[in-house]
Order: sequence, then structure tokens, then C-alpha cells
Amino acid sequence: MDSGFIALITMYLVASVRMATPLILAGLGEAVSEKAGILNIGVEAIMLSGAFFSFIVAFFTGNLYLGLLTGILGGILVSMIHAVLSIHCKANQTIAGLALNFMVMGLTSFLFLIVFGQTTTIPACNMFGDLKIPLLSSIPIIGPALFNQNIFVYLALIGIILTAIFFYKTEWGINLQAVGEYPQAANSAGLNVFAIRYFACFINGVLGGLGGASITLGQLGFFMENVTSGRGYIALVAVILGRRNPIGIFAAAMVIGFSQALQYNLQTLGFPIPTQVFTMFPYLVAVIVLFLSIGKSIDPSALGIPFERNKR
Amino acid sequence: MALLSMKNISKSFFGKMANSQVCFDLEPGEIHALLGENGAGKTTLMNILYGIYSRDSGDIFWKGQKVSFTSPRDAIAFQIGMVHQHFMLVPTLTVSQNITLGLKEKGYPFTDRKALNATITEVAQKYGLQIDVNAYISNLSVGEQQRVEIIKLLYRDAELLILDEPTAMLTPQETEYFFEVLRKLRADGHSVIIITHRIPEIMSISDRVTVLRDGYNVVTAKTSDISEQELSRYMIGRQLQIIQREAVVSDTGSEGISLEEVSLKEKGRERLNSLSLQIAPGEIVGVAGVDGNGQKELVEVILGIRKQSSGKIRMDGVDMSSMSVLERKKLGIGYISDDRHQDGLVMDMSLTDNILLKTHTDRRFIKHGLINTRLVRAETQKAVEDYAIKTPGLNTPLRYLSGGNQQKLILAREMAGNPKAIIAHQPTRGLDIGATEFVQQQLLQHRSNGCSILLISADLEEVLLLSDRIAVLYKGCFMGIFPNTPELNLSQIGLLMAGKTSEARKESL
Amino acid sequence: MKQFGKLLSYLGIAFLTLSISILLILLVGSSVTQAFSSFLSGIFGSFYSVSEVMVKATPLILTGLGVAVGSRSGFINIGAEGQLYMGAIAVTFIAFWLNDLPAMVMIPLVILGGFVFGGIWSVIPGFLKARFGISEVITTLMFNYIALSIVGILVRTLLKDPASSLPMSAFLPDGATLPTLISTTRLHAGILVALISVVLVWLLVWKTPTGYEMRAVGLNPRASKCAGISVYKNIILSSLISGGLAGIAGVCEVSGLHHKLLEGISPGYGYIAIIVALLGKNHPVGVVISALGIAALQVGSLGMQRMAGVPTSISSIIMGVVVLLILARKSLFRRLLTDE
Amino acid sequence: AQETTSKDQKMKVALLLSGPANDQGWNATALEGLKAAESKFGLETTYSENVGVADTESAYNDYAARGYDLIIGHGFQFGDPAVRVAQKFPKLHFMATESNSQAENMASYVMSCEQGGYLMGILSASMSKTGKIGVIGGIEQPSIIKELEAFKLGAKKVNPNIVVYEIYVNSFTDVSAGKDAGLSMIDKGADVLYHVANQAGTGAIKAAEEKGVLACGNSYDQNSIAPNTIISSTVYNMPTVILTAVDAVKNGTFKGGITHLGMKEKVVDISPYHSFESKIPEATKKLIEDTKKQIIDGTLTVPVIEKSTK
Ligand SMILES: Nc1ncnc2c1ncn2[C@@H]1O[C@H](COP(=O)(O)OP(=O)(O)OP(=O)(O)O)[C@@H](O)[C@H]1O
Ligand SMILES: Nc1ncnc2c1ncn2[C@@H]1O[C@H](COP(=O)(O)OP(=O)(O)OP(=O)(O)O)[C@@H](O)[C@H]1O
Ligand SMILES: [Mg+2]
Ligand SMILES: [Mg+2]
Repeated sequence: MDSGFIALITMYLVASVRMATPLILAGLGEAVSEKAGILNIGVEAIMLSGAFFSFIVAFFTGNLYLGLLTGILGGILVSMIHAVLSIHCKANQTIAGLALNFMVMGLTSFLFLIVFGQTTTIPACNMFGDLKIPLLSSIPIIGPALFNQNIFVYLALIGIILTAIFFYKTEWGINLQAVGEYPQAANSAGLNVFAIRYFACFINGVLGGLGGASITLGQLGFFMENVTSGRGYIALVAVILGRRNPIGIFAAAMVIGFSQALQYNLQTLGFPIPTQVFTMFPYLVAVIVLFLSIGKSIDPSALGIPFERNKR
Repeated sequence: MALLSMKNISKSFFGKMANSQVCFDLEPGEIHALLGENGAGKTTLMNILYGIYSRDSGDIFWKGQKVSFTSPRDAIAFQIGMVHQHFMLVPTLTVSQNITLGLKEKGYPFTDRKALNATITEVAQKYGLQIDVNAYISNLSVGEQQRVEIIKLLYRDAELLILDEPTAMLTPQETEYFFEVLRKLRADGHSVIIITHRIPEIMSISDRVTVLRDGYNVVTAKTSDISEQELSRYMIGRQLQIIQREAVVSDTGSEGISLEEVSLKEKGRERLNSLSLQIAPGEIVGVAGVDGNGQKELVEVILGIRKQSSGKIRMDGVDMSSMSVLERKKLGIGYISDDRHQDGLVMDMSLTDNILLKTHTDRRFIKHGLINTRLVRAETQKAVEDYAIKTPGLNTPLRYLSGGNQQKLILAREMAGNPKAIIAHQPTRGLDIGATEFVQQQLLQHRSNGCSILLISADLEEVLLLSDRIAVLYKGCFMGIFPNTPELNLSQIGLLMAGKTSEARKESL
Repeated sequence: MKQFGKLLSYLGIAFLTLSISILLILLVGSSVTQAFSSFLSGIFGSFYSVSEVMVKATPLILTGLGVAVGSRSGFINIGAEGQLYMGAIAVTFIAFWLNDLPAMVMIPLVILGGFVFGGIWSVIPGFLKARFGISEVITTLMFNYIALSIVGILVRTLLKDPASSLPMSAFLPDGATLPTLISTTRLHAGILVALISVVLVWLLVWKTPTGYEMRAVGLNPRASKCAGISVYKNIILSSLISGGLAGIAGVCEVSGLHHKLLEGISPGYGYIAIIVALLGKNHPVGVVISALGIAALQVGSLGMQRMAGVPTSISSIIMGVVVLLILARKSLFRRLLTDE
Repeated sequence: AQETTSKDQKMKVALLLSGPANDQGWNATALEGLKAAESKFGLETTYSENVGVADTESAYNDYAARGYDLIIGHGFQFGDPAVRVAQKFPKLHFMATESNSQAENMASYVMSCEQGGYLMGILSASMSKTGKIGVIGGIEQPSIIKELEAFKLGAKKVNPNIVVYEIYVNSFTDVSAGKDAGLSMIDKGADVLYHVANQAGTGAIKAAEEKGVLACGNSYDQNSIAPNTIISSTVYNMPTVILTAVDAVKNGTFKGGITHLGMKEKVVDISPYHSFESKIPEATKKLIEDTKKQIIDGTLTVPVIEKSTK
């Protein structure tokens, strides 16, 4: 392989990882939640809240770690509203998620206005810089892509490993699966279905909040109305494409990130076609991949169905 | 001192009492049977004990100490285990994972599966139960699943085992073997509460028996002090009527339903194996067999819900092998499914709309392309009157009717308009005795009208009561088709149901 | 008694919503009385403002109806937004293609065209669901983004007005525009199209055998199959109708309001439609009522922004809050709702 | 605001914005202009943000019905609805920026943004060491295209062999997309970036800052966002645009039609170089200064290209 080609591949990979990171973080959270039977299409709201609160605190305290923490709290807040509605109130989960998207979208833009007023100057905070991991980062191709990035990329990588262990190597993963497949059986075996579902939603909030924070504190250093621009919905797609498997989600997010990176690069080559052709490219790729992988994804049986005690 | 004592337990669902002031005592080391008609409140009582349902009032004492279980976890902590009427196993997990589900074993949450598997196998072998611990539940037969449920309790070292209708799915031979396990457990000091509808089983296994009726406990007695007749009288509150089957009705000339070497292969498994059968008009053919041996497949192949892999199905000489479900139904086949909630009814629709499930394509009910609502309502009203369906109104969602009344609606729908054939799969499951009698009478009535009826029931008694001929189904094969005469050898049928052909042959000699 | 409790619980929701609105208005430093009076006059202030509510309700009724038809048969349609745009594309194409036809012929044709385009855009996910079990939630969502891009491409290429450099089509020929009902307002015949659709859908879903089949499939596909109803056919059909109605919404927006195709003609009607359908309990009449309600909320908060300087983000907060409260109603007001 | 007792009718002006007023760019500068006009002429002003295409006409109508003398829509999509409403209210004045619609009492004010883009092209090409520069566009539409194309022309004028990468992110608000687009250009060797993408462009500036390359700003002096990255910015003096319109209404000279406003009218300009004052070669500064003079005195006309050339 000639070095130009390697450089190109490396460049694409670095870009893909960068674009995939928020999707991976939020996607992993949603996977945990869906495994437990809670379908939350309000990922966008979780991320937006995470992005907003992480920024506000990082801005006013100047402490990025504090910002990160509040971003997580912001995610948890939204996710727990959804949890109470779907677990306690036994509400329609899709609609609750959608309503949250509307509400948080309005709320963050409203609060941003309240806090900063109408300005032409951009309130900006610091950002997490890239951390080069010695040795690992000098591996050709994947080194620069995975081991010379900001903290969120590492958190996403650790997240993948931890959720994979959680799902497939621990009893907790088994419990989660039992609760999502057959909550009555889980209940009868002595598991607390409600607690486990709340826990799963909590994790969804943590990871989704991180995903949101990765945009403000890892990529931009500022917040703007609707800063997530639909990435929460794309994270949902990554979850389905990746079949709720951490590695699968990583791969799916990378495919989406890659097609995004590819579309920018195709544009710079200057084809005389409307640029919207490129813009819709990642979505087309998602549908095509979904179509090519038909028949293998099986939803948890109790996905979206509330668990009721006195009911058979 | 009693091991367990439940005092004045009451529980109602939507204003309907399922348990009223029920008292129940259990001695250590006894096998205590719980008996009662469908809907008497047996499962409810046990679910309350196990912490699945919350009770409205009453107290529970465990070893003299007042306890209150708000979830199965609490019950499990007191070494109480339960096998439910509907199995509580997660199909996507393995046997071993199901058995230890919810337990915090050594190393939790990173438990050593290999070590656990060894322990599980050891426990199972102690009671002579065979199981592959690494198999997924979804690949197991019902019998094997039952075994997993039992091992689950044994593994958890349950002091009290609650078994809700554990024998419903077993052949007489398997039942006997299962009882041996229970006796062994009793010898080891375990206590057992067993629910069953079969009085002879109660006589054979239990030390004491409690009868529930309409949510009240009517009697508790030592099994040795009470007779079968007394028990059945306590259970239903009156003597059973004896249903009479008339002699075979004369031939009407048409051919009825016939199956010719029908086979069904799904996912590489042989579900039905070259079945041939003819049901003449005015004949009831009963299918005996343990649930899960191809009954459902047989029914669905006849109705066209599944497509047979080979063979022919005829109705009055018309080959309907490649017809759609609708075309077949239009030939005049009524279908009573074993799973009314899933297959037979739309629970969130009204009575009228459920009647439409069969009639919405019927020209009589359509005017200018629109459904003639008035006519459908009249039809529904007629069904409600003819079948004495208890309902607040015709627009009530079916969910709010009791199981018996739901079943009656299906019967009214499927038996309307003199069907030429009826496929009745577990038509009386979950019905109280009165309703059961009614259904059986209706089937016999249609038989007299020259209808060909296929009756499939897990209840051998029912098959014997109604059928002109009996076919035994085992692993998708007919093991034999016998005329239902007084000379019929019952134990031979039982052996065939368990697939023991050679023993059965010996038996018939 | 139970009815009374129900009424009280809805009043409770109204009260909570009101309190939250007041809090938000105070936070932003506007006068509460001015905000509310401008909200109300934004809706009822003039003949024009009342007509605006109906103008906004038109696409909401049609898309909401579409979503409702879908969910009746278990097809969760998140893609009304994209289907609306496909309808908008259809009317533009047909109008320029059949340029000179009189309105009598043209209007039915463009409505049909919108129905077909929107329908196709939703029948593809419907087919993928019915045939391969691919989640329609994801495919319909992706199709929204794709449809938006397609509009972007078309207004810059095929459908672009050659006389202008802006990314929009030329004005539609007169025959393809829906008449304005009241001359000083924007109220156009689209509202009639929407109301006729409501009646037709009501007849179809509640009065015909086909509609019955669709409802049965939605509530219990297994029982429907056993009764000889084709689950496959009905999902296909209902997804077609569902998307078709959203497509008609696109036709009405272009033919009735903008008279040309351009980007951004829908401020998320297709997403709000899901909420319209929920609040309307998936029933045609309910959809009309909730569409009018949400349209009034939006028109009112636009008035509130213009007259009292309250940011419009409040309207999306309120809409979210109302839906969340309705979802939580039974738990929030349990005391009121149990009959003891 | 307190009411003045003097009863002389204040002129009422309303502004319609297509996006959030808080976008720190296109819309925010327009709002700034409105506020400037308010204090200068003592106007009564108001504005609406996030006015979607679906609501434009009713917004015009609403303000007209409440007697606003001048109603300004900021963006090309406001043109058609303005014309429609203008016909109903012949006594009032309507205006849209960047549009080509016109009527008796409806005017389109077009800013000659291409002039700024051309100068930025010169600057960027001069500052590039790699011979590769990049420009990020928002949504592909004439007002954006003309600036991108002029940028390319300016760059080519300095260095005919220069490589100019261009990406349209097809959004004015997706900041992450802007940044990703910027990074992908830097990856390919671009060392000066320019943007015509509003908020999304801010993302591109962030990309340049992060990677230590240079960038040019747009809309207003964006130096404060990244002082060591932004060499200079194109500045649109929206206050001047609005003041011009208000002036015309006051003097009764407002008339329908299309008005172009550029450097000559001080509507388009470029910002000071700030810390780059000393780093930009004198020759470049002079070239820019001369070109600007030529544009102003009319000896140089920057071509308006409204269709993207690739
Ligand atoms: N979760 C529930 N919701 C509503 N009603 C219930 C519920 N569980 C039980 N019931 C009602 O309570 C009554 C008692 O039911 P239960 O299941 O205890 O009967 P059972 O004696 O176990 O009958 P079977 O022999 O059919 O198992 C029935 O009428 C049933 O309809
Ligand atoms: N969701 C519900 N809302 C109101 N009532 C219900 C509901 N579910 C069940 N019921 C009540 O429970 C009874 C029916 O329950 P179920 O179907 O379990 O009866 P069953 O006789 O035990 O039948 P099966 O033998 O099929 O279990 C009815 O009395 C009905 O009023
Ligand atoms: Mg029962
Ligand atoms: Mg029971």
C-alpha cells in the first residue's frame, strides 16, 4: 500500500470516529434502555439537554469536568421524565419521547435566551483537547483515529467495552434481557422489574447526556439553539442498525460517520450536481444497510409495553 | 405449628371477587392439593402468597410469624418457590441462566457459569431429572420447560413448592414419574401445594386437600377421609350431569373433511408427518395427545393458516389444499381456537365488532359497500340471547367479559349459519362446568345436524365423552385411530400418547 | 361521577399548563396580562386571525388523519413530514406538465397525484415492514430527510423557475391553484379538502369491511390472520392511505397557500401530526378537534411573540408539556378517576 | 419603554427573521440594525424570529393590519409573500432583502455580498502557504452562491493555480456539520477557510482554530470568536440597509424595485485585521485596499454568479 492511500484511509477514519462519537454514546444508552423494554425516541431531547447543561456550567465555572457532570445530569433529567411516564404512568413510549423532543427543544432555546439574552457575540467555553495516548496512537491507521482524540472518544470506546461486558458477561445483562423479554418471568424470579427499567433509563440518560456534552464540550465550545440538529434520531438508527449490540452500534455509527465524511470529500471534488444529493447520502446509506441486514434483528418481546403487576 | 397460614384473604379484580375471606393452612412436610373449577380463585390465591398480586385484605403467617410479601423476591427470601400455570421462563436465555435468574450467586455479577452448571446438574440428577443446561428455552418442548421450572425450585432449595397445574401437559406415565419426584421431595422435608383439576391425581398424591368455589374455601380435609364423589360435589356444588352421545347419525351422502398424507415441515423440523384422516358428516373425531405434539399445526393446516408441505385436504370432495383461509372458511368451516385471546378475538373491540370478524365479508351484511350496522347489531343481539352471554352491552369491549362469556361469543359466531365442519381446539379450556356442558351439548347438536367435527382436547375425559373415533397424535404422527367403544383400552391410549408404541402393542395383546 | 372526575382531570391539566405558561412569561420578563391578551387576540382578534387558525389546521388535519389511519392498523408513521413534501412535489410536477388544463380537471388530478406520491413514500416503509419486518419507525424517519433533500434538488434543477435564480419553482398555472374562500384572508379550499377527507376516512375506517379489516389487524394481527384477513395487504393499504393523506396536505399547502414549490413549506407539520393523532385518539373527529386546538396554540403564540415579545419557543414547550401531562393524566389524578 | 407625551406619530417598523434572532450572525446583525434605526430615528420597532415559510404571509399581514409603516423580511423567501400582502395594503411599505420580487410599495434590497467575498478570496489566497483554501456554504441559494463564486474569483486573481475546496452543508444552523466540513478541508491541506454559512460557519471557524490554520469571518467582525485565527471578516452593515429604507420612507422616496447596496453605500465592508495587521504582507494589504477603491469608484465590477460553477 502506498503512503498516500494510507493517509487517505487514516483521514477518513479520524473523521468518521469524530462524527460517530456522539452517536455511539447516545446509541449505547438507548440500547441499554431498549434491552430493558423501554423505547425512548426522545434521544434527541436527552442529547440536547446534555449539550445545554454541560455548556452552561462549563461556561460559568470554567471547569470542564463540572460541565461534563452537569451534562450527564441534564441527560438523566430528561430520560427520567420519560422513565416515569413509561414505567409509572404506563404511557405510550413513542409519544412521550416525541413530546419530550418538542419540549426540550423549546426549553433549551428559551433558557439560553434567558441566560445570555439577545447577543451577537458567541458565549464560548473551553473545550476538551485531544489526548494522545503514547504507543497506541502510533499504530498506523487506527492509532490516529482512536488514540489521539478527545476524552469523549475514549469515553465512547470505554462505553462500548463496558456495555459489551455488561450485556454479555454479567448477570446484570441477563437480568436486563429478562426484563425486556418477559417481565412477568423476571418478576416471578425475584427481580424488581421497575427498578431495573428505571436503572436502564438512568444509564440512557447518562450516556445520552454525555453524547450531548460531546458536541458542546468536545466539538464546538459553544451552544446554539438546536445544536444537536437531529443527531438523536440518527443515534436511534445506529441502535437498530447495530441490533442493540455495542460493537454493532459502533460499526453502524462508523458507517454513518464514514458516509458523512465521504459526502464532504465528494463535494470538495466538485461534481456539478446539487449538493443535496450528498446531504441525503448518509440517510440513504442507513436505509440501504437496514434493508441489506433484514431478518436478523429481533426486538425484545416486551419493547414498548408497560409492565403491570396485577396483570397476567 | 403450621408452616404457612393464610387468614381471610380477599382480592377483587375490577369489582369482581376472585378470593373472598379465604383461609388456608399448610403443615410442614405435607403435599396439599388445591382444587376448584376454572376461575375459582386458585391461581389468584397462590399469586397473592407468592407476592405477585397484592391482596385487598387478610394476613399471611409463615412459621407463626406475620409476613407481607410485596413481590416474589420477598417470597423467595423465605424459601418459597412457584411454578406458574403459564411458564415463567425467558425464551432467549439458557436453561442455566433461567434457573439462576434473580439470584446473587458467588462472584455476582461475574458469576462462574461453569461452576453453577455443575451444581445445577448435580441437583437435577439427585431427583433423576435430565436437562441440557446450555440449551435455550425457546428450543425446549413444554415437558422439558416444566422440568426446568422444577429444577429452578430445587436449585433454590425451596422449602415450599407451589405448583399450579403442573400435570396439565403430561401424559399419565409422565405424571406418575413426576409424583415420584414429589414424594422424594416430601421425604426430604419439603412442603408442596399442588393445583390440579384431576381428582384421581389428588387422591394419589396429596395428604390434604382444600376446595375453592367462587372465591370461597368450602372445605379442607385429609385426603384419606374424603371420597372422589364428595370432592367433585364440593367443587361444583351439585352432581355432574351425564352427557349422552347418540348413535351415529345417518350418512348424508357428502364426504366431510378428508386429509390425505398431509405433512408439514417448518424450520427443518417435521411438524406433521403424513397424516390421513376422514371425518364424515355427523361424526366427531377426537384427537388425544399431549399438548405440543402437532395439534396446533394440524388445526392450522386444515384452516390454511399454515401451508402444508405436501398432501391434500378436501372438503366435500373439493380440494382446498391451496385455498386461502378466507376461501376455506367460506366453504363452511367454523373454528374454535385454543387461544381465544390471541387467535379468536380482538379483545379491544366490542361484541358487535367481534361478530364481524367472521361476517364482515358476508354479502348479507354489506349495503352499498358499507357495513350494515343495524343487521350486525341484530345478529349480535341474537347471539347474546341464544348463548346467554352476560354483558353490559353490545358495545362493551370484549376485554371486560369473563373468559366463559368470551368463549360463548366465539361459539355463537363460529356455529352460526350451520357450518359443514367445525374445528374445535380446546373448546372448553378455561370454562366453568356449566359452560363446559353447554359447549359440549352444542357440539353434539351440530353433530346431529350432520356437521363434521374435529375435536382436539388435552382433556382425555372430554375426548372420550364426545368422540365417535379417537386419533392419538404423537410428535406429528397418528399413532392409531380407534372407534370409541366401551372396549377401548385406555392404558393403551395413554402409552401411545407418550409415544411408547411397543409397550402399547404389548398392552393390546 | 366518573365523567365528572374525568372533566376535573382535564381542567387540572389546563390549570397546570396555564401555571407553567405564566412562569415562563414571567421569566422572560414580559407582562402576563399582555401576553395572554395578545395570545387570545392572536387567535380571536380578527376575522383574519381566526381564518389563520384554519389555514394552519388544514395540513395538521390531513397529516394527523394520515398518522391516525396508520396507527389504526399498527403502522407507526413518523414520516408524514416527508410524505407531505412528496405531495408538494407531485402537485408542482403535474401542474407544469398539464399546464393549460382547467381547474375542474386539474384540481382532482393534483390531489390524486399528491395522494399517490405521498402514498408511495409511505408504502415503501409499509412494504418493508409487512414483508421483512423492518421497523417503520426508522425507515419513515429516514425518508423524511431524503424527501427534504429531493425537494432541495428539484427546486434547483427540474422544477426551478427558469426566469429566476432563486431555488423555487415558478408560480403554478392558475388551473392548479385552490381557490381562496374569503378574499381578504389566506383561507383556501384546502380546508374543504381536509374536511371531505375526514368524512371519507371516517366512512372507510368505521363503515366499510376494508376499514374493519385494517382496525382488526391493528388490534390483533394474529386473530385477523386466523379469520382470513390478510395482515400484509392491510398494512400495505393503510400505509398507502396514511402517506396519501399527508401527500394531500402537501398539495393543499402548495396549491392553496404558496402557489409554488419551495423548501421549508412545512414547519414540522408531519411531526406535530403524531401528537394531533394521539390527542384525537386516532379518530377522525378527534383529529379535527385536536388539529384546531394545536393550530390555535401555534397561531396564538405567534401573536404573543409579535405583540408581547414572548419567544415562540414557549409554544413548543407548552405543546410538549400538554402532551406529557395528558400521558400522565391517569396517574396524576388517580384519586379523581377511580370510582370509590 | 416609557411613552412620550408628545403625540407626533412615531414611525412603526417591523422585522421578520427566518431563524433565531440569537444566531450571532445573519439574523442577529439585522436585529442590531433595527435597534440602531430605533435609537437614531426614534422609531417604534418590533420583530419576529423563526418565521417559517408557512407563516411568512400571515406575519406580514398581521403587522400590516396593525399599521406598521415599514415591514422588512430578511431573506429571499420573504419576497413573494411581501408582494402579496403589499397589494392589500397600498399605503404601507414592504421590503425583503436578497429577493428579486418587487411591487409598487414593495422593494427588494440586495446586498452586494460578492464584493466582500471577492476581497476575502484575495486575502485567503495571499495568506495560504499550501496553495489550497476552502469555503463552506450554507444552503445552496443565490445570495450564498454569489459570494462563494466571488471568493473563488478573488483567489484565482492572486494565484491562478490555487485549489479552492467548496462544501455546502445545506444548513445554516448545523454547527457540527460546519465544523466537520471545515476539518475535512483542512485534512486535505487547506490552510485558510472562509464561510458563508451563518451559525454552521462558526463551526468551520472552530475547526480552523483547533487545527491552527487561518480563517475569514462573515456577516460581522468575527475576530472575537477566534482572535488568533480570524484574519478579517466580511461585514454586512444591516443598520445601514435598514436606515436607508427608513430614511426613504420618512422622506417619501421609498419606491418599489430592486436596490443593490454594496461597498459604495457602506453596506458591505471588510473588518480590520486586528492582530493580523502586522502579519499580512504589505503588498496584500495594498492590493485589497486598491481593489476596494476600484469597486467603490466603479472601475471594477465583481461579477454576480448565481449558479454554482464546479
Ligand atoms: N389479573 C387479573 N385481572 C383481572 N381478573 C383476574 C385476574 N386474575 C384473575 N382474575 C379473575 O379472578 C378470577 C379467579 O381467577 P384465577 O386465575 O385465580 O382462577 P383459577 O382458579 O386459577 O382458575 P383456572 O383453573 O382457570 O386456573 C377469575 O374470574 C379471573 O377472571
Ligand atoms: N383490562 C381489564 N379491564 C377490566 N377488567 C378486566 C381486564 N382484564 C380482565 N378483566 C376482568 O377479568 C375477567 C376476565 O379475565 P380472564 O380473561 O382472565 O377470565 P378467565 O375466566 O380466567 O379466563 P381464562 O380462563 O381465559 O383465563 C373479567 O371479569 C373482566 O371483567
Ligand atoms: Mg382462569
Ligand atoms: Mg389458575
